Amino acid sequence: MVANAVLHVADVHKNFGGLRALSDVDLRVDEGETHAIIGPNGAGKSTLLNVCVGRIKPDKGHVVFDGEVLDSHTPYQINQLGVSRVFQTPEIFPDLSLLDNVMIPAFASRDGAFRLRPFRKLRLEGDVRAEAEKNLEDVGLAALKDTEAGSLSRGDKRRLELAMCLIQKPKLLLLDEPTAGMSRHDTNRTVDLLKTIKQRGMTKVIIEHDMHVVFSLADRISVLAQGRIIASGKPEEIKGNPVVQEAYLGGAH
Amino acid sequence: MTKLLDREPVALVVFSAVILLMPLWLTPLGANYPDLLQKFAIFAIFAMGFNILFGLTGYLSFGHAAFLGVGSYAAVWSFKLFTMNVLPAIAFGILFSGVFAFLIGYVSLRRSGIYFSILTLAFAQMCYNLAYSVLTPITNGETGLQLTLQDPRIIDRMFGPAGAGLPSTNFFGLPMSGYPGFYFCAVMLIICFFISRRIFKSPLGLTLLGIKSNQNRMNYTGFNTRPYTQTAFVISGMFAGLAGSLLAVTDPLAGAERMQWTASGEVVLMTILGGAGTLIGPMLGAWLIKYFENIFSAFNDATLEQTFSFLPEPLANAAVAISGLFVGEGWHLTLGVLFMLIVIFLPGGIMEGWRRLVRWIGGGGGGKAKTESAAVAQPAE
Amino acid sequence: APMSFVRGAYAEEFCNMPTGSTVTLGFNVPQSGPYADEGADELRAYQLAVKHLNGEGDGGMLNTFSSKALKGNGILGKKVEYVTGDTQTKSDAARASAKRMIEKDGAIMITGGSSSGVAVAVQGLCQENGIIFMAGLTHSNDTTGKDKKRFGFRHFFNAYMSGQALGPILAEQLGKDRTAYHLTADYTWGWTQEESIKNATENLGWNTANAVRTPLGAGDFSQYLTPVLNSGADVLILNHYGKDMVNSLTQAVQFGMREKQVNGKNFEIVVPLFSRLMAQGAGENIKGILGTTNWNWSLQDDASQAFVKSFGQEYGFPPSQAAQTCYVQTLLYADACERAGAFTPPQVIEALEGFEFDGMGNGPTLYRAADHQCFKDVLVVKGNENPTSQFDLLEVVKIVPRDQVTYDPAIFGGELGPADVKKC
Amino acid sequence: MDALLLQFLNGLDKGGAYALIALGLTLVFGTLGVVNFAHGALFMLGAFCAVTFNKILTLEKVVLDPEQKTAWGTPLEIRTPYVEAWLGDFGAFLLNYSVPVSIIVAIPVMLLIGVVMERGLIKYFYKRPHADQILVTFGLAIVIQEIIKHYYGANPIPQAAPEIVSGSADIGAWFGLAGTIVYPWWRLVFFGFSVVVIGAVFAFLQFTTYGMVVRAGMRDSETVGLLGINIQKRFTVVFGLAAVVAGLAGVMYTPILPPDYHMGMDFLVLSFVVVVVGGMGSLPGAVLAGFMLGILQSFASMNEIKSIFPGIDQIIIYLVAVIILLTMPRGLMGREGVMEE
Amino acid sequence: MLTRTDTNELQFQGTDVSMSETGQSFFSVRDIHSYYGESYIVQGISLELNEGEILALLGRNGAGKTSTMRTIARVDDPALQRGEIYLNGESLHDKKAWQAAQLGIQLVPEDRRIIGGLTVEENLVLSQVAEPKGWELERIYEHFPRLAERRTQIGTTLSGGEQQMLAVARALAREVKLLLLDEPYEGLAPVIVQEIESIVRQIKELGITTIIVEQNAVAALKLADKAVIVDMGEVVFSGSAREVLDNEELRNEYLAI
Ligand SMILES: Nc1ncnc2c1ncn2[C@@H]1O[C@H](COP(=O)(O)OP(=O)(O)OP(=O)(O)O)[C@@H](O)[C@H]1O
Ligand SMILES: Nc1ncnc2c1ncn2[C@@H]1O[C@H](COP(=O)(O)OP(=O)(O)OP(=O)(O)O)[C@@H](O)[C@H]1O
Ligand SMILES: [Mg+2]
Ligand SMILES: [Mg+2]
Repeated sequence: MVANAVLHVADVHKNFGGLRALSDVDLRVDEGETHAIIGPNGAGKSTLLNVCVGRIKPDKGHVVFDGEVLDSHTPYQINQLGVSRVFQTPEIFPDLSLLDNVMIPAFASRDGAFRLRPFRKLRLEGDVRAEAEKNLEDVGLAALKDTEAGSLSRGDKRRLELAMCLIQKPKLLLLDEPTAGMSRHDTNRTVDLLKTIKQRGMTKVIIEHDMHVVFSLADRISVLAQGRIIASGKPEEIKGNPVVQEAYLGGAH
Repeated sequence: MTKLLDREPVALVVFSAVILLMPLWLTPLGANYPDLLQKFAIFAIFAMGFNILFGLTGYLSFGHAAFLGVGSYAAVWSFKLFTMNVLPAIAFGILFSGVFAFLIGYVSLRRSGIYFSILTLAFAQMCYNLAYSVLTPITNGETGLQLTLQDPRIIDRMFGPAGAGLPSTNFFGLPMSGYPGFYFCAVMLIICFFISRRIFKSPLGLTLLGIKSNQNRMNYTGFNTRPYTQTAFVISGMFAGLAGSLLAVTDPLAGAERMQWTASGEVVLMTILGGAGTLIGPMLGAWLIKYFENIFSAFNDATLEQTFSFLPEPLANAAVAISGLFVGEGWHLTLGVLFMLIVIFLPGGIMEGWRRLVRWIGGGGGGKAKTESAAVAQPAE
Repeated sequence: APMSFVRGAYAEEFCNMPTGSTVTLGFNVPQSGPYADEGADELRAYQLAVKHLNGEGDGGMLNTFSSKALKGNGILGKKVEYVTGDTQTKSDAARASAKRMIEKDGAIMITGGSSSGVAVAVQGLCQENGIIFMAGLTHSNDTTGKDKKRFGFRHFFNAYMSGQALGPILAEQLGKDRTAYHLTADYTWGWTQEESIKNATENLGWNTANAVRTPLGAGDFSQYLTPVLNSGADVLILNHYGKDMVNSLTQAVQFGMREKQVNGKNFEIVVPLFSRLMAQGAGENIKGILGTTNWNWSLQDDASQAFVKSFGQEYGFPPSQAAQTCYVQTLLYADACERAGAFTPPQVIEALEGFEFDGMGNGPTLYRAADHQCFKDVLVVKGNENPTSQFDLLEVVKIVPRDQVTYDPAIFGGELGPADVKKC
Repeated sequence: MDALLLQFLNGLDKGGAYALIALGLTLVFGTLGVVNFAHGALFMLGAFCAVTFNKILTLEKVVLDPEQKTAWGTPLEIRTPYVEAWLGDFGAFLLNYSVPVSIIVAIPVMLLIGVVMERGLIKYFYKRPHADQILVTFGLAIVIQEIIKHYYGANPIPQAAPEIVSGSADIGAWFGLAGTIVYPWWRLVFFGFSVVVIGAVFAFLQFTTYGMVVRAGMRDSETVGLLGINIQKRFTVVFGLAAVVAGLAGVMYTPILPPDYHMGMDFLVLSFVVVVVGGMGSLPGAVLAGFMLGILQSFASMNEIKSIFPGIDQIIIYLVAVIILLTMPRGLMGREGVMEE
Repeated sequence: MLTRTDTNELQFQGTDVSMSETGQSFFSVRDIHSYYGESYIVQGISLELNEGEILALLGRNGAGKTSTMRTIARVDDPALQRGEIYLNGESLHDKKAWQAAQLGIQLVPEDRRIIGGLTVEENLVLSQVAEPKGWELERIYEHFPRLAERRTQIGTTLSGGEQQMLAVARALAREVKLLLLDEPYEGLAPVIVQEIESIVRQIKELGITTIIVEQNAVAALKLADKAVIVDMGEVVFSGSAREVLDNEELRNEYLAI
């Protein structure tokens, strides 16, 4: 099991001022697995992802990805190792067309962090374009490919960001509430899409408050509360866990 | 027609034709004399280069004139030390400004936004102040670096003794003043246009646009943005260096004012005026400003009286009095008013005006977009 | 082929040879920037000169000029026309403007300018194009020294002459036992002036406490002025011009330097180069301050009177020294053409080189052939303590005769270069 | 030692000027987010309020004296200022105090100019890119300058400080060291004035909710509007305030620097440097940077230092700016996220 | 939690007028059309609401829900070109956002719009700058203890859910007549969703009229009295919430539930 852990968050601590955002977090994500992280608001879920992509340096502990310890890696290096992330508030290129939005990440994964070919014609990048179009198709935005991304509605921005991550074919995909603000219809589509990706063997960590999504996708679930992992296990185990019920799901579910 | 111009060879041919025929179509505007034509070409290069940085990455450098100055000084030194041939001068100009841009960019690009602007401004102002005074042995200070009869000119001396007067800059014997000088600059402009067009339409260009749009996303998308911005900075510095050395080629004198913040500000204004981020907008902006500077400032009461002489006496007097405020020593006023009008009514600069015109004509059903300026303005998109 | 090539196809003997019934002169003056007022005055003088040359108006100095070649029918019978341009007091802009006049407007002579940097830059350009340049206001030794040019002539005096003229008067009025402190604008003109004044005063026995360079356009000079107070110097010499001079003088007075006593002597301030417009900017503070100037409208000789009269009648106020210089330069050029009987530059140059004349307001004057510097009397002036009008700002203390300021051209080096005919 | 003290005083004085000019700029630039290239023009307009006020006071009754002639033959004009003719001693008093008194004139005038400028032009540019703001305000600055040039010429126009403060104060004497530290009264007045104005602006913006609302409005004017606040009005007030501060700086500076139409541009770059070194969006930062750069510039101009580093006084401000911006990412006290894109 | 009646609530009930003199509903939107620049987004939407009612505004992504809400709140973008809006007899279509807010409209925007650089408390104080004020800060902190803990933290560094609470709290800090909630549950953990649901119920009890946009249509419909479904900027259904819950066809077609 240790051998095929793609992501290993080892004993990570993070304080913001006096606030303990993460304490003693230890998390393993196995190859091909879809690992869901749930927990109340402010539990530290996004912070955990921030630590994984190098946005925040942990005060203590390490993140190990694919055997490499990500201590001094910058965000772009981590991405180049094969980690892509969908943010909680969509991070897209608002002034560019949808197609350009998706082509840019494709260049990053094809050409590396820096490669200078100033005279290559964009028009000759037919294969990248085709792939970008296909990815837009997958998330259902093909019809809008020439519009400016900034004018999309919020749900559409999220789907665009997903497409931007998927085109990179990352080894590990980190999703911070990918279906928040999406209509039920689109949520279902997104879930289907994520399922197909899973079949391709992509490892995913997903933060989600929508329990439909969580239970239909997750192989394992970890529950984070006040910066600690309070439970971890198969979906059925989590569902039945009274502590989780109390801290997170509330009486109704 | 627009589709057609998207094709590279077509765009280049049209662009070249427009540039090379400038002496012809600028005649009615009174701007068809070599010096102004040269300035048109040179400042178009300067603005085009600036646009590669500002238009693509959004980094607003307020010290670009430093590279213009460095290019000029390098070129004049090449004339003084080696040869009056312009090729080495240009090479030195580009090289030195490239090195300068690399160093200044390396430091300044650690910051973004206004902090970056002020860093570049500070570097340029230091260059200017030092060039004006302390560095006089290298720059000849206020007067500007000039050729003298005592210059060594090693390479030229190997081929023959110095003449009585100052030699002129030449391209393998062809003197680079007057129209030949313009055509030389024009060819450089066409090459720069080609390079700039290629960059705009390359993955590099798209990447730079991504940096402008959301640098954060670029980092999490796996791009190391610094080398990209650094590249854009150096390229645009080299364009500026080329422009600077061409200034020296057409007129071998390099003054320190070329590095002052006002000169840096001018290229910013040119670019915004024409339309930042468009291929040829900055060039149009450069033309407009240079045109006003050179033509409007030259009007005086006598010329105005001539112009309005067809009017009855009192009317003519009034016309002279009013228009006199805007020309001659008032040309700055005209420029200021123009800046305001354009930015208020055409956000996005002259190119925006062009787009509106096209849309209006297209929408009006006429479809006759073949105005004279059509050829000038079109290749950008 | 572009139409403009056609012009070159005429069998032109030299650049911009006048072929019609008119001849065009180029007046290149600062219309924007700090010297715009000076430029405006220069332009007024030029326009007046053109009038007089064309036989309009009262003729001004045409009547007093010792050479009687000019007849008031233009130059060589061709009516004088002119074009104007803005130097912006920047070498680049000045050269661009001059080039426009040469390339587009067909100007056969360029004149004007209000700073040495511009003068040297435009002079170099004119040399390359074979166009005669009659410098406007330029005071640096370099203009007719190390940067002198065959096609350039200067009627204005220079820093060296200021030093030579001012030195003895300073010794006379302030005593020989003085310690001077220089504040110098940090560029070529400032340096040459500092050097000239320093040499002149040290030769008379003065000490120099310090010579400090100040950046151009410093605005507030307080940080350079306070050290003066404790340096033991009893004279402050301001080698500044224009706005810098107005500011540094105003501030020096504010620091109480006029009332100070050092070594038992009254502390004094000296401004080697004065102009009336500057005096206006400095207001009250200029009163009693010594300096030199090229010309002042209060001079009583016939020529000056005649010029003041025609200028005053035309514009309602007296001319500045810049105006007088520019007016004279235009007449001198026209006269040289008449005497040479041609516009051909080498011949005009020949007519100007070594030309001796009088009746232009500064007494007998020589255009020295060796460096194209003009030699004439230099005025030592003082800020007027009791002005009778808003223009009466300078009081002539002494007219220093020309012999006293003449020097050996060799000391500043430079080469004039050839006087060959050029086509353009 | 005295020399150092004097330089320190110079630095304070200069710093006061820099801080005062930067203060208005940072209100508009750091708070409202408008890159205002016309700020220098506002400073200049302030100075010209003093000039105009003085001009009005010295309006002269012109009587032609046909007996006497000028050098060019027209009758001599005999001029007497109206105020003195009408008001006698009080007129003379007014004339003497014209610079400080013109503050009273300058405040409403500058406020009006500021408000008109904001209502008529700037308000349309809050949401536009900085580049557009630069272009429009630069254009405006040129227009203002040219208008002033047209009416007042390009030559500096001297303004005298009131006689009572025209001399120098012997500060040393206060500490029993007569004659060692002598400093012009007007410069001390100017320094005191700048401290008072800076203090007043601070009190208004730092310690009241007003300032917080304005800062919030700059970040997100739409949301602030949704909370029922008429943010536009507050922007106008802040802009007017900035214009007044700039104008007052201009008025008070006239006895030190005879004003001309170009003085605004001369200070423009410097004031931007001060604001940015202080850190975007921080009033205390701008003031601190103003004083710091003023003092450093004074010390760098000392002969002892210049002889080691020739020309250091010319570049010290930029050098310090570079060092600070490289060591502190957002200047001295900048706020995160303001103008970093 | 809100069962205690304090003076404030009494006041709300005191001003209870269900119909204005003109005989119109408490809140009505009549045929509004609005544009982002040149794109025509809201294409003739009309709504009617009585005081104290909750309306669920439903529709797919990009249907124009947010645009409708923004038009009602009178922000500049999208620009209202045609149509009328009345609240309690007062016209809103000719008002600016801040005027509308002073008349009692509060929008809780979908992207929360917490103001950067200000602390949590400053964000709340900001909403009480202009009259009329609503809940006191103490009362807000009582209902949102999480915000009380984070009082001095910079608002934008709050977790997503905390920001959502702050956005709702900010609206309650003003006296509200019409509350516009744009996806208030987005990003919230189920427990918090329940919390906010109960707050919305209590708000209803206070007689505050509410329009709620929510992707979780079932949750919204459970609260709502009326429902409107929009698509492509037009109203495709308008009726009671029950009808939508009962009409499977409708749900399938526009809501996919
Ligand atoms: N930069 C920061 N400075 C201070 N506190 C922070 C910072 N970033 C996050 N926090 C705090 O850390 C805690 C964890 O935040 P985080 O964003 O990880 O929560 P989350 O689990 O993603 O919650 P949600 O589901 O609401 O998004 C929160 O209480 C938040 O306020
Ligand atoms: N600023 C804008 N400029 C141009 N078009 C916009 C802008 N904002 C939104 N739109 C367009 O308006 C339409 C409606 O958007 P709106 O945000 O109102 O939808 P919504 O129903 O709220 O969707 P969601 O559920 O995704 O939030 C969309 O097609 C969107 O692309
Ligand atoms: Mg989160
Ligand atoms: Mg929405």
